Amino acid sequence: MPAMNLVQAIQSALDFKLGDDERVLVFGEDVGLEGGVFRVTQGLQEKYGERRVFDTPLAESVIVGAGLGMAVAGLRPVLEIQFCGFIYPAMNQLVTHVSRMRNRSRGAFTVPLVIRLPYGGGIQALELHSESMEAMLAHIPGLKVVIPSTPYDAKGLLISAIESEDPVLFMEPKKVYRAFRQEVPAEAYRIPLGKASVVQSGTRLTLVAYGAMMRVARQAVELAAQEGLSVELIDLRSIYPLDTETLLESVKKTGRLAVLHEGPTSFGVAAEIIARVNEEALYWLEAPPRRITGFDTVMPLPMGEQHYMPTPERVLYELIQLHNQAE
Amino acid sequence: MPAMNLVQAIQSALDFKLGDDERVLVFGEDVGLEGGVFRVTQGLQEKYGERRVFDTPLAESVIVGAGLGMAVAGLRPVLEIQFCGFIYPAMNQLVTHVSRMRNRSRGAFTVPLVIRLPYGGGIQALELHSESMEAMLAHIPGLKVVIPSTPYDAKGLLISAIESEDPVLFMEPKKVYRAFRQEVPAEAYRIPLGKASVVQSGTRLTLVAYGAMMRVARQAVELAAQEGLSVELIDLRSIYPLDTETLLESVKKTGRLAVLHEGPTSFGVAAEIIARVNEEALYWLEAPPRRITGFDTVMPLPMGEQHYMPTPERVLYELIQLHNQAE
Amino acid sequence: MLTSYDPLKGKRLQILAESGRIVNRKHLPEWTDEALVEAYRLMLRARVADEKALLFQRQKRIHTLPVNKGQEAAAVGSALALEPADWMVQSYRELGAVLQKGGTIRNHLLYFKGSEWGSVHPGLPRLLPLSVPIGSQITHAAGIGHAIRYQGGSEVVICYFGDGGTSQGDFHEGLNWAAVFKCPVIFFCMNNQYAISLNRRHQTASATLAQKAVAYGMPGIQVDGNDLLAVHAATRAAAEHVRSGQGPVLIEAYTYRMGPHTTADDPSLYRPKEEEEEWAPRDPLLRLRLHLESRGLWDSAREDESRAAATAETDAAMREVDELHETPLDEIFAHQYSDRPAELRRQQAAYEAYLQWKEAR
Amino acid sequence: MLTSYDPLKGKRLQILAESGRIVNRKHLPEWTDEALVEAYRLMLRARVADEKALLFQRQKRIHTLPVNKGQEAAAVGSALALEPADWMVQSYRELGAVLQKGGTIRNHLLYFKGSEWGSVHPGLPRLLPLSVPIGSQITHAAGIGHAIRYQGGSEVVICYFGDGGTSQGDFHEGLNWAAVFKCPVIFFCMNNQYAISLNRRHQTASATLAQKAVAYGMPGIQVDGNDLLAVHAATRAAAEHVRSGQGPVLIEAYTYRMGPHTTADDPSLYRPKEEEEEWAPRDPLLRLRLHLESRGLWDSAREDESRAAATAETDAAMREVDELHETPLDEIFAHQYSDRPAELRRQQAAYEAYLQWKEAR
Ligand SMILES: Cc1ncc(C[n+]2csc(CCOP(=O)(O)OP(=O)(O)O)c2C)c(N)n1
Ligand SMILES: Cc1ncc(C[n+]2csc(CCOP(=O)(O)OP(=O)(O)O)c2C)c(N)n1
Ligand SMILES: [Mg+2]
Ligand SMILES: [Mg+2]
Repeated sequence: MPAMNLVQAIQSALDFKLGDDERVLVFGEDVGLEGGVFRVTQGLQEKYGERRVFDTPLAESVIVGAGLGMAVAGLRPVLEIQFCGFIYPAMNQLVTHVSRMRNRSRGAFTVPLVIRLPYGGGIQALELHSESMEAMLAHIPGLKVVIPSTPYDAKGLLISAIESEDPVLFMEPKKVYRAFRQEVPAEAYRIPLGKASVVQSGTRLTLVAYGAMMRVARQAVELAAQEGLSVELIDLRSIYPLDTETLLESVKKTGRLAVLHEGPTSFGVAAEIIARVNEEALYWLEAPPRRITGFDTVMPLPMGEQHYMPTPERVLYELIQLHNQAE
Repeated sequence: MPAMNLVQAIQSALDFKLGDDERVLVFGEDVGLEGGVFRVTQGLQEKYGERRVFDTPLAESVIVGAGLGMAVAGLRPVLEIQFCGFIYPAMNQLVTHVSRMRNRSRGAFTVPLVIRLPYGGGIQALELHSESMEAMLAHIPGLKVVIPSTPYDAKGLLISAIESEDPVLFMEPKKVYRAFRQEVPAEAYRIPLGKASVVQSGTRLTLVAYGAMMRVARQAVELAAQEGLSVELIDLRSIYPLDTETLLESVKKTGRLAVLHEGPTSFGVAAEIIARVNEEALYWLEAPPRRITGFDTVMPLPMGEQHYMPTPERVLYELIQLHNQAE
Repeated sequence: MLTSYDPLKGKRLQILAESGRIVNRKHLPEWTDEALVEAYRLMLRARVADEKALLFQRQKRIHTLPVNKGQEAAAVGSALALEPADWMVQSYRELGAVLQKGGTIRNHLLYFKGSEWGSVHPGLPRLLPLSVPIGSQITHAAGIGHAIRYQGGSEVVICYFGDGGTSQGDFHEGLNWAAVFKCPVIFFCMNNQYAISLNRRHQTASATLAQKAVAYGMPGIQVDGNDLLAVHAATRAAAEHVRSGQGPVLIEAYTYRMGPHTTADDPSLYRPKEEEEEWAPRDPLLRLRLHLESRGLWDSAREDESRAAATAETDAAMREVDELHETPLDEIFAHQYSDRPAELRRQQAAYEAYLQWKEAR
Repeated sequence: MLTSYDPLKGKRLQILAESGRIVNRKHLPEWTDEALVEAYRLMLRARVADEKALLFQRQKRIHTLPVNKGQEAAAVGSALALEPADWMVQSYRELGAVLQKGGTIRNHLLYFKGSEWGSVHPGLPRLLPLSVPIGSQITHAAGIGHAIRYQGGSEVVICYFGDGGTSQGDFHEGLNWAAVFKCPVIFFCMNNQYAISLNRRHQTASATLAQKAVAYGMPGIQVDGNDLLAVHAATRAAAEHVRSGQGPVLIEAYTYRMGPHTTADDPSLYRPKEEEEEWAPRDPLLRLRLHLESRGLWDSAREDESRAAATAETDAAMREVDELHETPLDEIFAHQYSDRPAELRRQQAAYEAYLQWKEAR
């Protein structure tokens, strides 16, 4: 099996679907000749031609809106928004059309569209190049929001996303793009959308994370092990639908919950997870769940980023607090 | 004291600030000659002239973006987005500029801007005229989000919002616009932003609501009283900042919490409240908190609206469940 | 023709004058007498349905809805220039075009009673549901046109929007995209002079809306929108241009919203009665009727008969819709996703538990 | 002048040819020799700061940043046409304009090292921070212009954006607003032929960007953007027009991004070397230098001296910025709101507790 980093795994999924299905088009700003600012689409235009893989004018609203048009006309657009911070000009298309067309037309028109969104911090980038606003997007009824944390998951989830009949926001943790390699099958495989994965089982605490924070979480779990704390680590993989069952099972076992994400605390993903756990497993909670997240502030420019992004040490601290809290 | 409905109270606040402060401008689609589709600004153009109160082209992004420009140049724009469902074309301006200019410039440029957003359902309106997406807006760092439920509060909060140095989204429950009258002082007064109000004290359950759902909540609390249930009712009034203290105090007293809102369940306001209560009052919770909210679906067109909008009876049902749940 | 009526030179295409006389034989569309009469009938049918819908709204049988009066020539004339296989991307004020395409008065009424089923037109997979956010549908048309080109099809897309719609960013982005990729789209602007209360001259400082085409390097033409023949001729020329792969076209139909914006609107707040009176004789039906009568193709008897037929059709449609009441709960959850995520199942079950409790009380 | 160079007729204003000769005396701006030399010095200063910043980035003393090379005449020539009281709304590639306005090389470097303080220009309340979301700042310029008009001021606003920026909805909405309300704004498009990798001809199908002004009923003019004199003359004319209350103007400066998009970009992926070579002799500094030399106003000694001064300034600025390290925690919370909501106080306190724990370990 070839070892791939996240960029290669995503590219491999795109390559497979472009080859497999004539209806698949790949487009966005700079994805053609240049292969995207992260080079995720590099070589695809050369291989599939300008009709299948192309650059668009600098205009996110029409990138998404035209994507919707193509989708209702029978194609399967896979489009890239260069950075997640540039999805906002397309917000109207997302909220008022992409997410609604199926319901509006009682299924007569569907929008099998994938929007790739490189997101997240820790790469010392310019303003608006480091945000994590998945909670905002997951709050929009009618969209699915997927965030892989590994090359293996990314390939399987992206193929499923492209084959899904629903619009999927596929958020890619930039920080992971070239961070490590993993064995990834050269051939196609699918990972179902909406299923979390228990990546390490543990007994005393449940830690939930996703995307780039999974690496931080893994390191924190190791540090915690050194302190004698057995942590169960869950990779959400999908923000909506959100795999409540897997979360509940774990919390019912460990009795203690921490949620880790980059985005702002308030109205974030952690809040939703805590609410769900409350609804169905309150009596199992032995201590107040903890949110280990970004602040309710603008993401600082690089010289302040280190305060904002949760680190393995900070997660360890929170896990220790969580553990020490009396029942 | 004159009796005013919500429309009149808001108009009275606008009238006061227009008269009081030359820097205040009121604009938006149809707010001039027509006085707005809800007639909130009726008569203001006649009184203050076209320079102070004016119609804009049909373009929300520039309505907000130009508003920001005016604000940094020393004015205090109070602008109307005709329905909250039409804020999305301006989302980029909101997220990437309005909420960030102060931080970006370390306070050198500020954006004392108010955006009035008629929101919410129950008025049998067209698609996108009935949504409640306040959670999405409250997740944006740098914005304040205020939602009055009564004419009295609306006037005092709107004056505070216009006088605030921060950008404020002032969400107006359309359903309440002409629903009832209340004594409202003719002169100016202020209600501080960020403070919830305990509108009825009770002992057994805490019910948190805001905006149009406050009327539903009040009725439900009465029904509950008939069933012998003493409910403490809190009107949030501000979604961000969110008055955690008042919530905690109540939950510590009653031990049981229900949150009522119109917007979709997942990643909604109720989730945030539950998470905060967990963090600081978990041990006081005697039963799983309940979310009484819209569904994770598109708001149905009028023939389906009755299923979606929480009713006093549905709230009663939830309160009874909450009460009956074993500790 | 598309370039010989340069909007920058103040040119506007007119073929049929208010008097009912043909004033421009050069661009007169080749239409049989029957076809012309059919077009008039369709305009009348749209007019009657629109008038009756207003009444039904007053009777509270349906909710707030937009009013079409005055725009029938623009809607019908343009739609008739297209083929059944072509795509139609609606705004919400082209009832005549929707009927031409095969939509029904029943669906129109059902939609405004508040059912999503009003947007479902069986057998019409190329008629998009109406679009509420102004201007946003323009980008969809660009995308559909893009797909047609990609698939090597010969269909075209017609996309309707208002004068107000031209101010939205999506107008700009959609037209630009279509021009860059030479998508086969006719952008059809219904300039009815108002966006709710805002007069067209405050919407933009450009002398015409057609000249906005210059910004995208595409042809733009302004036509008398109350002149069925001019609208038809221009749309036909545009369709030919577009179908032949030369890229999109912008048409501005200069017309007038003779009624209120919607049934909830009161035009007396913002426009002078004299203006309405000035436009009254330019009524698109009146003009065409004069023309048909002058040629012996129409008379009061036929008018009465057609009106009666349209009235009967609309009444029957309303009665049918009257029978429909609430949207079944399951439908609210059924059409969100291709599957039904656990969240939705849980929420539905919880709500059904409440309904049972309520029932039992 | 604004109307005599009609972009629809393919006209482009040039005054100073590549050879360094004046080819258009009619529109030659009245400038003293000293002022002209000063302008050149400023361009050179911007050039040197830009070149050195690229090096500093390679040395990892600052992060990714945009490269200005080739656009100095457009930036400096336009900025010099304005008054200190006028407003400047930045994009992010007009270093010369920002320096002219009074911004510092230190702030430029500090910003790209990653500090918000880089956007704070003491004593310059009318220089907005740079704007990352393409095109979005155009609406701000419209609003500032609106405020000026409302306040009865005589200031104007200059707003910079790129060729790519013209595709965004905000370009459309901002220009339309400014034209409707006759806001005193000069919309200054830096057409450097590329938006990252996308060539201008794929950005839009219009022959020029200047002609997009037609859509808004405002004058539009295309100038040779590598010609300081042409840029200056056009901006001066535009400022006069705009200041006199006649509404906004669109200027397209036809120039070339001689370097990469940013330090993270590799132009060899998307543009031919020959194209870069073709543009090399059109370098705006080269041309002006030839002109100055031909008039005895400049020589290598002065060039070396000016370069050395700019280098010293940039090095000193970099050293100063090198001393600055992390943003204090408190600042992250301090500038969100005018007050500090309880949420932020709680989050900050919790984080500080962690820092103490870490310290103690
Ligand atoms: C994005 C958006 N903003 C505001 C509205 C509210 N609104 C509905 S119709 C309308 C006026 C539309 O004018 P125009 O485009 O000329 O079309 P017309 O109604 O005249 O057919 C407005 C402002 C909306 N539907 N969408
Ligand atoms: C809304 C938005 N989309 C995408 C980007 C990413 N991006 C940064 S610069 C750039 C190209 C801008 O081109 P142009 O407007 O011509 O300005 P130039 O960089 O050439 O000065 C892009 C696509 C962005 N910053 N903002
Ligand atoms: Mg109109
Ligand atoms: Mg450029």
